[in-house]
Amino acid sequence: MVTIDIKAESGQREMLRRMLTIRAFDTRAGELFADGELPGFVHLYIGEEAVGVGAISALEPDDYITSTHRGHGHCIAKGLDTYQMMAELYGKRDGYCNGKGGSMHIADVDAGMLGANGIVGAGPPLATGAALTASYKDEDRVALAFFGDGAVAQGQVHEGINLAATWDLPAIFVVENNHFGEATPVENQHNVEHLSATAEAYNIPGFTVDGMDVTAVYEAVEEARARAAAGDGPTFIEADTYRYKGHFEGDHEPYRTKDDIDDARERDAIDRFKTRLVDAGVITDAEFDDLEAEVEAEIDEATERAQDAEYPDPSEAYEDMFGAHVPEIEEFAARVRTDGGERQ
Amino acid sequence: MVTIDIKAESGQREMLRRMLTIRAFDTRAGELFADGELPGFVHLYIGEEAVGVGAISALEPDDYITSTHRGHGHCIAKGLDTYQMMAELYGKRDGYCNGKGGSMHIADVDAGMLGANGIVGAGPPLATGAALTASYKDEDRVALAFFGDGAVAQGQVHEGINLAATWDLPAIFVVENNHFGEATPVENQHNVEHLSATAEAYNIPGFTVDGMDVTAVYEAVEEARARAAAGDGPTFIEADTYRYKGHFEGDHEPYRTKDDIDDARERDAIDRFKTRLVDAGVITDAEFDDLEAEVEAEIDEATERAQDAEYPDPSEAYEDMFGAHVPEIEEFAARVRTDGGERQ
Amino acid sequence: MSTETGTGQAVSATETMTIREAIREALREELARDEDAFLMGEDIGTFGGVLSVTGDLVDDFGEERVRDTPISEAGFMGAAVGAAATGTRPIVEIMFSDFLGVCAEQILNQMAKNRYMFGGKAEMPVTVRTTEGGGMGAASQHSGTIHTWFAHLPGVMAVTPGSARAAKGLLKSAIRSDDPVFFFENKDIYEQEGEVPTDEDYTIPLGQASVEREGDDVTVVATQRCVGESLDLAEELAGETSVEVIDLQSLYPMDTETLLESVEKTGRLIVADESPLSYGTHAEVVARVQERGFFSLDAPIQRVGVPDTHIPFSPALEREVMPDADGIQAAIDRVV
Amino acid sequence: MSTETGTGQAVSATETMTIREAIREALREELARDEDAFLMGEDIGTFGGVLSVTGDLVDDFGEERVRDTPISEAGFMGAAVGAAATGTRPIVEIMFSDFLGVCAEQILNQMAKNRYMFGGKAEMPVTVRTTEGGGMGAASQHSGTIHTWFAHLPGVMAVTPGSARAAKGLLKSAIRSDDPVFFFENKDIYEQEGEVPTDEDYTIPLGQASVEREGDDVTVVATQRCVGESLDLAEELAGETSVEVIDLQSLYPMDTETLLESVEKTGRLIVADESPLSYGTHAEVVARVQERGFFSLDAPIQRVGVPDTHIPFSPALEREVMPDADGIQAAIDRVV
Ligand SMILES: Cc1ncc(C[n+]2csc(CCOP(=O)(O)OP(=O)(O)O)c2C)c(N)n1
Ligand SMILES: Cc1ncc(C[n+]2csc(CCOP(=O)(O)OP(=O)(O)O)c2C)c(N)n1
Ligand SMILES: [Mg+2]
Ligand SMILES: [Mg+2]
Repeated sequence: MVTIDIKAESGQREMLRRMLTIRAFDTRAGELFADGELPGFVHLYIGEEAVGVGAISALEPDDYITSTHRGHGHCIAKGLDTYQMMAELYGKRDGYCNGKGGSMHIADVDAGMLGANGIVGAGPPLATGAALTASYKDEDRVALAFFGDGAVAQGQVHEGINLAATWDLPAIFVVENNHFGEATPVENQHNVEHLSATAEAYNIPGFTVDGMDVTAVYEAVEEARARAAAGDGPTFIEADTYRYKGHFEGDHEPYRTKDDIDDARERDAIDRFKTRLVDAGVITDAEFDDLEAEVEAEIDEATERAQDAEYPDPSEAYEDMFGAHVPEIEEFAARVRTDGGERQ
Repeated sequence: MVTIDIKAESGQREMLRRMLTIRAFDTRAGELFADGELPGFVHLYIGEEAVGVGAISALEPDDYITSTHRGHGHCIAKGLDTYQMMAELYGKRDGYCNGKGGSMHIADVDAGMLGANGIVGAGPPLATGAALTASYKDEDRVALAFFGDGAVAQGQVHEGINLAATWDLPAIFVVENNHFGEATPVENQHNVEHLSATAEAYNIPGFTVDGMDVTAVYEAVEEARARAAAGDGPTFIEADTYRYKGHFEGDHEPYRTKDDIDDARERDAIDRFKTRLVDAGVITDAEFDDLEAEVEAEIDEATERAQDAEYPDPSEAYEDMFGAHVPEIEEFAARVRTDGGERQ
Repeated sequence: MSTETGTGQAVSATETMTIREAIREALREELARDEDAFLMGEDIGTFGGVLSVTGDLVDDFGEERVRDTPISEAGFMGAAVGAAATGTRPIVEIMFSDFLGVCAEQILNQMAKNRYMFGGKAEMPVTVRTTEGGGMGAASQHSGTIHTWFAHLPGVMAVTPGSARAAKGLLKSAIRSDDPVFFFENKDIYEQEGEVPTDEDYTIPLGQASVEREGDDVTVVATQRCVGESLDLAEELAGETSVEVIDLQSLYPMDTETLLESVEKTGRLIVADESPLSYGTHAEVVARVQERGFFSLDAPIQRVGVPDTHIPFSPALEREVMPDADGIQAAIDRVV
Repeated sequence: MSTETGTGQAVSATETMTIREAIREALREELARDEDAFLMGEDIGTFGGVLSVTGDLVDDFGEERVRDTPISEAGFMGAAVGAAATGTRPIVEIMFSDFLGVCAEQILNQMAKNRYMFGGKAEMPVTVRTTEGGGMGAASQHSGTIHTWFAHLPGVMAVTPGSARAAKGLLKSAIRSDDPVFFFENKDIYEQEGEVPTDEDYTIPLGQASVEREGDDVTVVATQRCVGESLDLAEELAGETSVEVIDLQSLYPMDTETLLESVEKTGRLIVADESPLSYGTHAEVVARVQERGFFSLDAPIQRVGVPDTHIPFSPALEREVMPDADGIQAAIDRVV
């Protein structure tokens, strides 16, 4: 059973809600970062919501995904809890990684979310591995890798796809082509017009879909999943999308104009999906506003709770390196934490 | 000016000679290895002569090539000296690498031969770099990378091609598809029928040519070189070929039958080219026999001289790590070589 | 067949076998024991591995469990990480350790870091087997000893067996471990024979060294091929100098206690390992022993390793740079 | 502006600048000096580098010489090797040192080995710049300190400046060198200011350490950020304990002589460096100093580094594992 049934009106509303949640979460994250509340790097998914939500809704709940440095949207689409996400952004103990990972490393392996990833292009081989588990254990599961247009220039992306194609593994490769790798336009990274041409090198189906149309993404992934589950191997999907905000918060964006962004906003995925649902009578304008307010309230609460939550104890820095006990870590810790467990 | 003009009869004879030299050299190397005369690994090019000779003859003498672990053929096609090659196989000081490299690392950078390479797939990025030098210095030179069908599964091959394609560098990528990567058939390494489909991922011209037809290879590379030199970027050429001997000498070859090899021999590049030249009156059967005898004599002499040549002095092991003086190497050497420069 | 007492574990029957066989038997037993475990690597199936380590395993376990891969180390190392995180137990062969650079990213940033970055919420039961070292005339790109990189990398363990017994006992522990373990074979000693416990539950804990020979005058702690070189030398010197020989076995975690005990007795330490000397494995042994055993030491700790060169091809050069009994002898001479 | 005498080189006028500026000026001067030199990396052109190191260089030298690349570290590291072998002088930026795993193969088997394998018949004038270290909340995949890997790798040199002067002087030497040199910046100290000679021919030889402060009781040899931490601490302890502070500057080759001289005087040594402790940079310093300075040492050499963890994200955790003045103080307390 798919995660969200797009044919059902309730499913459509849920997809809309998830897109709104992503936008609200990342808008808030951007503000908090600008206010100096969040440490480290924050990469926002605003503008690209249709890709994550469209793709993951069409998967089954047990399916695996691998994500990127720009992972909040994938997490929310996969059903992760916004409080635990926000707590992680703050580096609090309640966060998905107990504060050890931060924005770039949110994971929930049990939920099939194999991790945001700070290394461009690292996800596809991991997804191939998850697909290998499914195939090895004969489970009805597929693995979907999200990665950016920039990542297509990474050799390990090719290796991951080639393995999955050669072994007919149940994998799906989704490029989020937002037209930039940091400050570098996709044209300066690749020689092809459509990144879906990559599929030709592996003799697997390759498509370019409108990544700002959640239905188009959904349908492409639904088909790809059926193919994967039937043992017919991977599919390569390029989702044409756009990021509205800088590469990371703080980016001065010398590489594009405000007009470029405004052009993209004309195709805004949330606006279009909302209009479609309103036109179809699935939702009224008022209901949409309520939904937006609900989502906003959820993010308010997540943020407040995250702000109030506890930091991990410094001694927790020495935990989680291994499953087994490793004496050196303890010994080295003792040298710094000389005074009854307190750092000197 | 091309290295060898295939339109001239003298050129045709020279190409034939180089193919014969490769076959004779590698036949001898195989025998010497079997006799326990040569240390290490030896990978023979027998059966694939048309690829190296066809491709390199169509380049200009100043052009660069990168090679593979199966590099003897590329060296001979590039005009390297068979005595210095053989001396290197023996680990003698007169060898191209003064005995430090062996079969897998013969190089002659000044001659544009940037090295055989023990790492599968490492060559293409190097060739891209050589092409970058040509472009940076505005020199009329191109760089050609040879690599195997197995190497196409390596990410760095893709990265090298993508860079060259994106930057329109004067590079040529030649896959020697001999149908195996060690013991693994190409079908178990890739999902495509023709590896030339790889070119689609970079929007560059891609061709599959008969790699056992020296003329076909020559023409494809001649065209590719013209394209590269004109600033139109790289070309991807798959040469369909076959290796007659084991992956390395000593390979028990459980992955194919003698019939498979016999089938390939029917397409033998030397036989076919010879027949063509005889038919065209470029060479007589007797002249061919003379040529073969000459080549055989050259290899005899190279081998004898190599056998008689001196080994490097053990102290030379400490040389050539850096251009600069590095005191630690000297110090560490002194600990072993305590007794007046002799190893204890 | 004989009986012996292994380090820290009482064992009964043993069998004489080579290191190559010991590795293959460990693989065979663990594949039989745990159906989530599988092998992955280049030409390890029908071909049996280029150095013939996996041999006939594919006949017993089939192609799904002894899986030939394309030449895509980054791809299948990453796939191993993804597979391990989702419930299998991959055992990866990297044909030569020099090829670890090709897949270093998946090791460095994924395999080694996932558990920690995810707050402990990921298991990573991967074993990586590979072969190191000179002696085959395989030249610089097929002869390196790179284990220090992985001993230094937080989040992975690294072992370097110097005997058939250690090979079997450590490999079984590595496979059973829920942490990533690198198992560094040495290609020059695959044929070295030794007594190996036949008990299928014989394992050697990760993080344990083994005193292979007792002595009073000087301690030689060695890894891989250098263990045998040291034992031969100790035998030769017997009567003259009494040499204690320790197989370090596990680079990380390291059994510092066993080293300290030995040095307390002998006062002199030699570290013999085939990694290049600068920033090599030796240095960590030196650092730990002087840290905690400073006042036991009667002389500076000596290092025997590769003199910061690559391994050259020519037989005239190769043995020159490889650490051996001569080098260990010279080191002993400097301090005894 | 002032005058000073740099290590080993008489210099005249200086200017106050940050480490970031010192690096940029070194690049600017060397690009101007040698037209075969060019920069290559991700977003180093118009964007000026993610940590703003290359800044406006593209305006002065154009896009051919300050070349933005696709996200293909293996590809462009390999291209740098191929370009260097054929007559150019590439200066590569790897955005974060954690990404070196992605391109480790081209470094390990090509860049580092070509000259040797080819019997000395290849030049390899490549400089690799990258940034290391915690302190930005950038989490485990963007905060690592991996310089020990490259210090250990035969065939490449590695430097780790701890001041603006060292940054400029060493980078210029690195670029001029015909050997591959890794230049490890530390992202936490880009804004640290210092006096830098303005002379365009001011360089610091690779393989030279710098005594940054003289002292009699204990020597602290430090790298990168730990140099400043040590100097601050030394200042604080002045009157109480007299601390000599040495910026190691060059990991390989290493200036063992300067360390030995210092330890001869102080008898006590602390090594402070941000690499993980086990098999870290510290250990090599320990090994060398005890090897040749054993009888000068009055106490075990102490190591201050990362306690074998990755760098965690949370600000509550990150500073806990980063070596700093507190840790150096604790180490001094153990031996003085
Ligand atoms: C291997 C590697 N190289 C470089 C980086 C730095 N980096 C982080 S995000 C990014 C751009 C990625 O572009 P793309 O794949 O298109 O994803 P997007 O940010 O557009 O979502 C880069 C270069 C990295 N994290 N990993
Ligand atoms: C990165 C790497 N992986 C594995 C190997 C071991 N190896 C050497 S040759 C070879 C097969 C290469 O096949 P192919 O590229 O088709 O070249 P061929 O030998 O057929 O000429 C392999 C796997 C290697 N040298 N480098
Ligand atoms: Mg992008
Ligand atoms: Mg092949």
